[in-house]
Amino acid sequence: MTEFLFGGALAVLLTVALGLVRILRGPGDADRMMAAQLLGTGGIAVLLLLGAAVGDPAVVDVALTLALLAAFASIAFVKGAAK
Amino acid sequence: MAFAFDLALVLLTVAVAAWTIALRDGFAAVVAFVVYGALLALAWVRLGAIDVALTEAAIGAGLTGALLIGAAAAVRRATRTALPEQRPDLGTRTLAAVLCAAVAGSIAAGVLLLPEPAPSLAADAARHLDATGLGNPVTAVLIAYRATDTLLEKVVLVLAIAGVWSFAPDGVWGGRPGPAPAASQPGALLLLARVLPPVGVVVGAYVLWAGADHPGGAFQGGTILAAMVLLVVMAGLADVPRIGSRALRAMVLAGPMVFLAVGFAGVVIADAFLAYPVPYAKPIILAIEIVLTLSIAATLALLLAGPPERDAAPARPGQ
Amino acid sequence: MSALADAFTVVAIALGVVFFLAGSVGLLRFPDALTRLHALTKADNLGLGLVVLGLAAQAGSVLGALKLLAVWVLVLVAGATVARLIARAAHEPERGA
Amino acid sequence: MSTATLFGLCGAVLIGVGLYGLIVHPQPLRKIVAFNVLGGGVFLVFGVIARRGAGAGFGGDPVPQALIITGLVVAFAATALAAALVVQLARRTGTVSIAEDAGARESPP
Repeated sequence: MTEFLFGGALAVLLTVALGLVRILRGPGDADRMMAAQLLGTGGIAVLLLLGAAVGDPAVVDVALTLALLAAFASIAFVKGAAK
Repeated sequence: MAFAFDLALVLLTVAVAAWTIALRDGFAAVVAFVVYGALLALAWVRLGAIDVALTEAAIGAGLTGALLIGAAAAVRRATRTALPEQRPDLGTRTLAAVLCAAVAGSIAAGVLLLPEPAPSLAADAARHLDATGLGNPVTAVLIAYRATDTLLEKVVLVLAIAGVWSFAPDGVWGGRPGPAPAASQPGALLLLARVLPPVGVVVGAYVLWAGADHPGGAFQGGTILAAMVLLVVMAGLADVPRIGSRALRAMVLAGPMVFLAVGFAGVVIADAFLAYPVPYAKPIILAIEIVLTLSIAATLALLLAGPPERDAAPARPGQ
Repeated sequence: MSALADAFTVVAIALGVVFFLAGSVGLLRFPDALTRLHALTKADNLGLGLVVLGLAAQAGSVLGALKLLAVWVLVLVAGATVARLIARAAHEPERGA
Repeated sequence: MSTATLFGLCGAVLIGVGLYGLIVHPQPLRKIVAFNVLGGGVFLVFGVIARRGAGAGFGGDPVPQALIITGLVVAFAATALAAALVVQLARRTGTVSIAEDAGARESPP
């Protein structure tokens, strides 16, 4: 099961990396924010999978923190881009 | 499979780092930097440093990202002329690349040649853990063994605040940071600013409390609280307090002051500066941490808010 | 019991990965900002949801499983709001940047 | 190659990339970003040293880990101060380059 969880984490990381090409291409600020949003959600999924793989429940707290702060950073982006 | 994951993570991190440098658009570079911070948080989990992963997720990705995007937006508004592309010529860039490759190469060599067995203070940290009453060795290092570092770090934060405030024009000294909140905000933002902070305050308090025995602590909890306060401010539900406010300044100073008070009390009650009497070590540490969390939250939020720009308090006679 | 839970986990996480892949491909291939946003929000909310469900079956305690679900709910609430704000930003004309 | 060594090499490369950006970018805001990229690399190398010092039942040496946490907070404080300076520079000169005399020509009276 540990191997499968690492494999799942790797698969999510690679798909998210694919989406990150939007940061390079843009064209608008909104597109770049979407890529960051995708990485936020993907990063949380990878964290949860890693936490289960290594058997450390504290990793869930990291995911919780990332969820809160990613939302905060996204809103700062929207406010910054809109001004 | 674990190694394949690590390799992919390392390659992706390096690629995103290169983007933050290579991208022409400054806004895109900042977005890439937030992604970089989130990837580093994953790397910290892989290195078994969950405490650091928490801090990186909160400060490295979230708060620094919001800070830089705010600065980029302010610069964009203030800049009258379009930025000319004025990178150094090819010769200079090649020279810089060679220099940086040499630096990276020597550090890589240093990593490969690290001594075996690795020196470690883990055994010492474990031996004295019981005396602190804590279960998390990282918190023990931060608040007990190396408490002077943490005290000085709080002083650095206060100095940074003083530095940022000193950029205020004379006319608005003591006023409120940032532009006045807009009258109407999008409904979705208002909703989130009402729903998220209660959850965030609970998570922040939980992270602080968990920090005694599990990964977590004052910095991570304080950062989460700061982000929630700023969210409320961004949605226009509350205004930033005047920086002239005594309550606000007391809150910023509370962290280092409590630390100093405990430190000097240690000289009298225990036997050294910042020494805790062993039977009361845990309650003292928890008390310091709670004050630190609130103080860090206020300081980080004010650092993000920037220098005062408006709304100075009217001068009162006799002052 | 354990084999059944394991099978559920494998299926749910594999499906979750498929949704993440769909979201990424949509983000890359769809023609404009709003359709890309549509692909992103549908896919990553479901992707994370399936991963969370799969992992919840492995969690040792009910509390652990509830915490995982809490992360998902948090992402759903924040994600929906941010998506709406991004959509507004995408609609406004480009400023002289 | 062990996990720790792999991330150590990653840290070394990140330091090189960040340093390059710090040198070649004329815009101060980009320099701040590059500085933070460099800092991430330094912390990562430090984290590898922590990881190698695992023992006594801990996943890593707690002393370097605590120093990294302190370092992250101090780096944020420095970044906030630097960003406030850049914003002031842009507001007072109307430009954000530190190239020679870039702002002097058009600075307001």
